[in-house]
Amino acid sequence: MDKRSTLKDAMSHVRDAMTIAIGGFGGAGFPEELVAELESRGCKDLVIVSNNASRFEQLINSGAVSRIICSFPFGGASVTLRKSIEDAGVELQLMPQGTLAECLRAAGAGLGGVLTRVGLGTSFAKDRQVVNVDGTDYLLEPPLTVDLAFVHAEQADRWGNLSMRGTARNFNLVMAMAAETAIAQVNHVVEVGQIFPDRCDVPGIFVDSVVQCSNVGNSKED
Amino acid sequence: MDKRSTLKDAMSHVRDAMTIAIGGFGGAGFPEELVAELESRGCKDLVIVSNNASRFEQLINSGAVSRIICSFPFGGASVTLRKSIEDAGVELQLMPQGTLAECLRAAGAGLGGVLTRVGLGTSFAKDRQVVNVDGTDYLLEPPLTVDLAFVHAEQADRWGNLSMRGTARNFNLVMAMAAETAIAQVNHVVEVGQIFPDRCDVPGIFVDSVVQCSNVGNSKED
Amino acid sequence: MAWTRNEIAARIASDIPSGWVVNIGVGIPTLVPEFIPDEREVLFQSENGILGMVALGAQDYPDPELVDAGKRPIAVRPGGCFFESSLSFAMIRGGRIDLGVVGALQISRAGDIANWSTDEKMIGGIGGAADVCSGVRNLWVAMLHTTDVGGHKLLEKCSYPLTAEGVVDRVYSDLAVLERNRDEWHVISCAPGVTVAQVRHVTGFPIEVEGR
Amino acid sequence: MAWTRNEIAARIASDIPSGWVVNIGVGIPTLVPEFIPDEREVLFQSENGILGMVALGAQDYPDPELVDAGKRPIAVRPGGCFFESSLSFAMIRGGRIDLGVVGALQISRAGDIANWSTDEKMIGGIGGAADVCSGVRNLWVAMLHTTDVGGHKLLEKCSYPLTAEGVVDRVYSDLAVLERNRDEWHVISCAPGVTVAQVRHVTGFPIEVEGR
Repeated sequence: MDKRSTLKDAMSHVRDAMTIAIGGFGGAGFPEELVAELESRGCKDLVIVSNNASRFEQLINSGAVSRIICSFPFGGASVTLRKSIEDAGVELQLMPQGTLAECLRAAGAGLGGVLTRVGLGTSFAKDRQVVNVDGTDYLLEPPLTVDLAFVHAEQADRWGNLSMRGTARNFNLVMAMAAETAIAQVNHVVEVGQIFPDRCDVPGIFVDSVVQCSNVGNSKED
Repeated sequence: MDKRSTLKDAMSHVRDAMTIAIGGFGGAGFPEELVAELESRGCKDLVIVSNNASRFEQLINSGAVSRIICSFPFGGASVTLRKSIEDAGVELQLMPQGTLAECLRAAGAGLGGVLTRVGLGTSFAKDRQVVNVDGTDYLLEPPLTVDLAFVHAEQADRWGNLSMRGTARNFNLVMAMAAETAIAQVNHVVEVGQIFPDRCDVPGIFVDSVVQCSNVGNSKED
Repeated sequence: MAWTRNEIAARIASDIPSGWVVNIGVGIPTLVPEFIPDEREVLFQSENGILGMVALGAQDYPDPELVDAGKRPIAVRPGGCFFESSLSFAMIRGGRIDLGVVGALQISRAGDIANWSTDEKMIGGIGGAADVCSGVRNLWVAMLHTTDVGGHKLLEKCSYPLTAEGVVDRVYSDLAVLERNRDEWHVISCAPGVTVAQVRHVTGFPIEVEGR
Repeated sequence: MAWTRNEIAARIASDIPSGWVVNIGVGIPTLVPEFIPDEREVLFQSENGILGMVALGAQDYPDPELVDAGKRPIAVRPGGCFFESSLSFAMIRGGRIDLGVVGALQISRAGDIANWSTDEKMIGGIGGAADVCSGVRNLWVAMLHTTDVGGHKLLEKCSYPLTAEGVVDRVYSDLAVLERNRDEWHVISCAPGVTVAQVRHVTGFPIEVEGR
């Protein structure tokens, strides 16, 4: 069982019109080399699922993206990104950040959706089924399954076990869980057994390909 | 913020008729000293939530328990426990193990319940609401909130951060999450900062009292 | 004389009890932590996956893998911990966060908050705001009392898209600290030289007479 | 001549491809791991929170914090990992486990399985059986073909409480290996000296004629 892969081989999973979840929160835990490779592939009609959208400006400008599902596409100052999204006719689908995380988890956990009070009485409740449980109303948010997940980790072994540092975990676990195929960009590939069994943030069962970063140590500023 | 407590003080939270979730899977991660103290308190009408029931025979025989919510009360050979449960008129409520875990998590995560296909078409679907999501039926299992959780950890600090070993994590996280008040029995209390921030299995935010074990190193056989 | 942004933050900080876990939003709320005295144990949670966040020290090297919800480099204090997004929002939605301090565009009499978009097309970013505003045990809003042109932000009903319904407990503005009990609001204190009458004048819903 | 329990386990082991993740239940399934050749990388998951479970070595000291779903002491192989219950069942329910090998009391023509209780009062323990049987990608049942007194266990309909509906892919009995495709079953192989006719005789639903 050896999930190590070249960048090109791993990215051969990508097809037009796929839904791709991309981990990271700002630069922390963001798989930038996978995204750079995606940019070079000339795809069409991609649906991007990510917490933010600011790192996908080039992808959007190239016409590769038809929809973005995210919680915080850009801050108020991001005039060019907003214009890019409008010019490219990209559909922007906002979800509260916790609902986004939980819907990805639900997809990965084989659950039928998420019952949450977040968004009740707001525009986020539009088109949502309301389920009453013991007298309390909840929005039913459907599970969010994705074709591919691009995630990032500090360490991986060839079985796909991943270990992260700091706030880099963020969406990477739930996205790997929700994905048909998960590709991990990692800073270091270690021997099987070197990731301590109590310290594995994403069990290899959720990971399909491990790609060693070429740029370990480069700064990743937002 | 100092959550360290004596056994007696921590257990002063216990009242008759409370619902108490007790972590552990067999002996792994089982808070045996908290349970021993519970046995000595002469409670009535307790509802016990735990994966197994075999460690509660004394509590059942003393008449303290009115209901047990669990997945696997006893193996086929546990004739005396079965008799104890029947003699004491204890109501046995079985849940599939994964549903039990997820309903506890849902309670802790502020969700309205769990939509699962596990149990569909079986006796576990009895009295359950069925919710259809995009053409597929799911059972709606309500969240399982508990008054108290008794959990076990290898290490804790005075803020209640917990760290476990091996398969001792099991239900301890979701039970602490689901509880109004969570009491942790721990082998070792360490200084704040000694639990590595990447290696904290239960963030202290879910834990109210930390009780140092008196019997560290004793064998715990099932 | 109206309170400055720093004075608003300091006032909020002085009201946070020891032992509370606090999630802070962007704007004035980001100033709050620096006014917490060192001896008071207040833990800051950031929804991207950290409990025990502290400001980066002058000598600290910024770690690209260690940021707050505003993507600014931070550090973790001893006793802090990291976690993934679904557990982070389980804490928030599950009512484990004692306090959220957020900014706002509009607040309604019923405690509704609009703090992420001015526009029904929902352009802008909601981020974790809906989860935080809905989930925390206490929600305090730090804001200027009126718009740049003097319009009301405390209103009978919000006109902007809501972040959450009926959740605001207190407003800390440049003019006053107000507290809500169902549909009734009263003034806890006014900025120096500001009268309750002046606060009423710039508030779009009634403020109860003190002592009632 | 019927297969022994060990022979059933060995046959199952020989059918598990390298790279699969397998959850094994109590009874005959517990014998399967010892028949996996060392060079084949098969990972065993146990629902109490371990991936990469291996038998305790003769020199290993049993760790009370390290047990399998049957509460027996075990060890973890290099590359294994531990996790809490909700993530464990997320793996199972989410279809990440390639194979479940379980025992059974009854199997129906439609692939229903009853393997935890003989009694509508639901006395007994379901444990993780419902989750495993519903969630795994492939469900193989290891069982004796008939009851102690020769009664059918492979039936048109189960009479015992179901564990899960329509999930069984294969049955490995002491007499034969059977595979299900919707409501149709066929024999993959018979134990030495056992004929398909003999298997039909002790099976409560039709078995397809080979080659159809």
